[in-house]
Amino acid sequence: MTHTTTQITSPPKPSEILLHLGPQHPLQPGPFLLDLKIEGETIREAELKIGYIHKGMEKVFEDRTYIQILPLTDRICYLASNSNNDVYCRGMEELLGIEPTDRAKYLRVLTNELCRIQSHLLGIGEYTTDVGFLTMFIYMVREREGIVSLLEAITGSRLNHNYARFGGVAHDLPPGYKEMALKTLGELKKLVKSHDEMLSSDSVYLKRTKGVGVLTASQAKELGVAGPPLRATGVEYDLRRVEPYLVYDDLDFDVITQTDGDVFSRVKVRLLEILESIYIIEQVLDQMPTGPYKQNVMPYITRPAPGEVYSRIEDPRGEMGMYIISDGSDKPYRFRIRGPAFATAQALPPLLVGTYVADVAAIAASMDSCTSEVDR
Amino acid sequence: MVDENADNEMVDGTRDIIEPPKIDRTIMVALSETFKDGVFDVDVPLPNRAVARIDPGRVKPIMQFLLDNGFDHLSCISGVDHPPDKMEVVYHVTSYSGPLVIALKASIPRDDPKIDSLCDIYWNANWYERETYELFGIIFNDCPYLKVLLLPEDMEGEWPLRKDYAGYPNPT
Amino acid sequence: MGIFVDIYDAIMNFLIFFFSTWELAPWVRGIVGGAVIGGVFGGALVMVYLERKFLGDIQSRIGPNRVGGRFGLLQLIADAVKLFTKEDIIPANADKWLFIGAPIVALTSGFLMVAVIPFDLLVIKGNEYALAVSTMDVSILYLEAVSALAIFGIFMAGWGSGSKYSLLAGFRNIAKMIGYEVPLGITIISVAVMAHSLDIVEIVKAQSSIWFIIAQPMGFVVFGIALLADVGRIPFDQTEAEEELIAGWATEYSGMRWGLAFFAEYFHAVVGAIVVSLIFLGGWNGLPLIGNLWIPGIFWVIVKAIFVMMGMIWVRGALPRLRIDQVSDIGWKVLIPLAMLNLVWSTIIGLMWA
Amino acid sequence: MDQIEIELPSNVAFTTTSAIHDFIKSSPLQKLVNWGRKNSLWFMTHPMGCCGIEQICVGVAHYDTDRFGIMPRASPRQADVMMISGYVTKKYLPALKRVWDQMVEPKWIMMMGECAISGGPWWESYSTVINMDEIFPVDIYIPGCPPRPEALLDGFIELQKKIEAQQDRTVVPNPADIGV
Repeated sequence: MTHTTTQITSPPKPSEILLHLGPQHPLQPGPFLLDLKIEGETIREAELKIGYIHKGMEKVFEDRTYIQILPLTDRICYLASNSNNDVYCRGMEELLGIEPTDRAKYLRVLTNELCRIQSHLLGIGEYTTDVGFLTMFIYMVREREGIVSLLEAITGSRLNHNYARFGGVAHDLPPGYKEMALKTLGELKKLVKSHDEMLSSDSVYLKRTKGVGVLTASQAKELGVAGPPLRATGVEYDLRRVEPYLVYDDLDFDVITQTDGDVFSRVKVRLLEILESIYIIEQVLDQMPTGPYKQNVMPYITRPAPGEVYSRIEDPRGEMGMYIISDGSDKPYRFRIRGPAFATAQALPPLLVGTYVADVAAIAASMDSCTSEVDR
Repeated sequence: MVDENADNEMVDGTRDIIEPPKIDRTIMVALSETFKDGVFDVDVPLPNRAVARIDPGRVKPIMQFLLDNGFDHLSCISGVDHPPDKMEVVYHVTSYSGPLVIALKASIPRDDPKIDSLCDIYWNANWYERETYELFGIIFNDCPYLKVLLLPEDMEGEWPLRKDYAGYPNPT
Repeated sequence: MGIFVDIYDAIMNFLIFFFSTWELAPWVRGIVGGAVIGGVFGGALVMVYLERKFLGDIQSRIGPNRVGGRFGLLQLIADAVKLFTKEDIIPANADKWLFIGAPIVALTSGFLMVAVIPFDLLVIKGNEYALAVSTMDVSILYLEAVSALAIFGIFMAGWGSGSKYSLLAGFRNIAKMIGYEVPLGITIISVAVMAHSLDIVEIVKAQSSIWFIIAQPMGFVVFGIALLADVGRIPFDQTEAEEELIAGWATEYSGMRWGLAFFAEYFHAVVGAIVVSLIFLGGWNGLPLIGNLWIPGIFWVIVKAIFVMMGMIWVRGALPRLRIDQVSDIGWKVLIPLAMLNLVWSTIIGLMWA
Repeated sequence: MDQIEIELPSNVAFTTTSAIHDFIKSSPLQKLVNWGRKNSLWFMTHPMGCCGIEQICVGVAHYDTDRFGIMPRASPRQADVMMISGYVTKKYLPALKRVWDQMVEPKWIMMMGECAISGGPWWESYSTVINMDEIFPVDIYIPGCPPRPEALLDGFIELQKKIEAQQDRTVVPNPADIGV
């Protein structure tokens, strides 16, 4: 795989057109510019141009105290805000040398998995609307509302939860939460199974998705992708299993893999991961220990000792990492965000070359990249 | 593209019979033994994290060595500015088959920040290098497509993430 | 019910008697034509409305319910008022005349189709009068021919807009329609073979005992799929695939020009639904075995057409969009052989019938 | 949709004929026109950030804006409302202005969320443009980070009230403005 596949190298020939998708385009939530050089309907070269909502987060974070950064980490990727909180708090806990309480660990796993479910639901929804299946999109968002309500009951917010704290979490569970959650999740399980059956049996859908945008395992590794696109190729790489954090090593779950590596498998991985997350949440609700959900003295004004940490967790989209360098003051010296969507976005243009214009929507949406996190 | 990867897969298929390389801390010992004067200050602060400083001139052979030993995933490339005279490029390298993350730091002079590109070794280094270039002004030799990625093109040359950047906070 | 039939018959009797005695039958046709175009326009409105409410039901939404009572009956009027009062823009690098002409051509094709559609057969003093603007003995061929004019409309829009999205949509439309006009035509021929006539009136009359959907179910399926492609609805809406080509050939259209283009599509869909109800579902013949229960035939045509329209909306709610190469694949490799097979079948059955 | 087109002057034809407008003003037609416009607000699908997710949610089953006749349209030519639902960066501003110019009159613009209104958490960043109300003629501000879907619906209803009270003016375009 050469680098010429990531960029448009020459001006279009008379038989070719340069087609610009974006920045305002209904392809994905978030602006980006995808330049395609097409001949007829076939894509000859593709180039992805990003940065349209580059906020300069890394610079802003260097000017904020550690606790001020916490709510801002939500905004890195609004669909995985709990994961982002969590990876930041885990990094800070390493720097500060504290350990979250047992109950807080379980609560974080609970919110992370809920977050994964809602992100996958919206991801699948976006994807189905991109292959023209509007009804399934609406069903997915409808089911997502239930999960958003569950998250809202814990954190008080629909999207940017700001829930984890250094060494704990912000709130305990509301009373009667377990029954409410089990009811909603039970319904969701049935609905997801029926949607899965529908998507696996719809012949037009299968025609659109089977064998499209195929990544092999070696290709995916070479492109540096992680998360569902990698697991769809059959590689069992999940940081929850590879590098167990919080209480994931006490919980029973499978790493979902598929073998084909095409668009269909990526969506299938997400669908099955929703079911697996529901299973995890059921265990978490059963095993939830009593005790404090936060430290007795919350470290609000923090001056960690000079040092550095690279913490990473399994985001809904893959490997989310943060590299924090402390110089002993109350603000980080350097704050680097390694987003999973950045890696998948980079892997997009090589996948598009040789496919049809109509597949662009399907492939791009099946990678489920989050523009906000790509641009940061 | 397709043919090339078909070949890769076949190579992988035959390679599976050979014993897979070990993804653990012993790699650090091997690394410092192989590159005696290229790798120094090796430290393992946490069970799954290893840190080392490397000679910026030998970054390519070191990375090639790591890739051959199973560290097939370049996680991240970050720039760090240390005014007045130093800049650091930090490579986080890990593997798809183990939890160990190796952070390799290369110090380069701030007035002439240049280092070799890794695009030949890790395909996905390209965007990370472009990002580091536009934010810090670190030039990656032989990077095939070194131009701005996130910033508008007229902001090239401002290097906003350097510590002495004047445009922050935004004056408008 | 009887009183309505009486009134209806009386009005029709009067009209035909009055004008035919003056030997000014063209005026009858004019009036009927105006009424029919108005009626099909109304039908298109109904279809858009159904699309929003019935599709909303499929998608567990409510659909419009704020203007015009709790069923949102005036929603389309509000849309039309808004579209009429929008600014009129012709993009700088559009080909002006093609851009302006495209919706007109598309809509004209719809109007021309309406000319030969019979809605009822009136028997007055032993003479049969088809309730149509014009009767001709090759009306089904004429219908097929003028419906293809709309393809030019869409390609004019695609080329004239000066936008790459529109251009791609125009290409896709041509590629699609070359493949789908053929099975459409062959199916129509097989219907004509079975009815021993190319006249729609004769085709409907031939269905008085048994509908052609029962006599040649395969033909119905082929015709239905080809018709969906013809009117450009999901799964064949590649020409305006929202996530790929913004709004396809209509990307650069705004205000009432877009309204016209949009309406032309629905107009075609409604005419298509009526044609299906005429050539496969028995037209004004009512239900098989039961007959038309003394209900005016025009009522049966409309009810059947509405059912066909709801079927189209249902398909839209239930299926994703195909890719353009797959569309061509289906057209050439599946539909045309099936249509041929159906032609053989209908020839055999038709000969036995005769 | 070519990038190079950005430099071209937008040569558009105006249909603002004063006679028509006078007639509309002096008759109940204005009310009818306003009624039509306010009940058929099509917004452009243009999610830009966290608020974009709520924008998606508000258009579908649970909050269904179609009840009010509010629908998403992908093409700016057919949209009436543009929602700026996230941070406007220096890189994005030219494209955003162009999209706004492509929309046809009458059009409205809504600022959704803190980022668009005042800059939100990133107001001092090097990459961003603040004071958007000096660049776009903003009609409605919807505060929140991100605003809940209910707040977004409320914003639409406020916009409907605004449209209801609107009087069309006779606009004679300045030839210098349209590049004639």
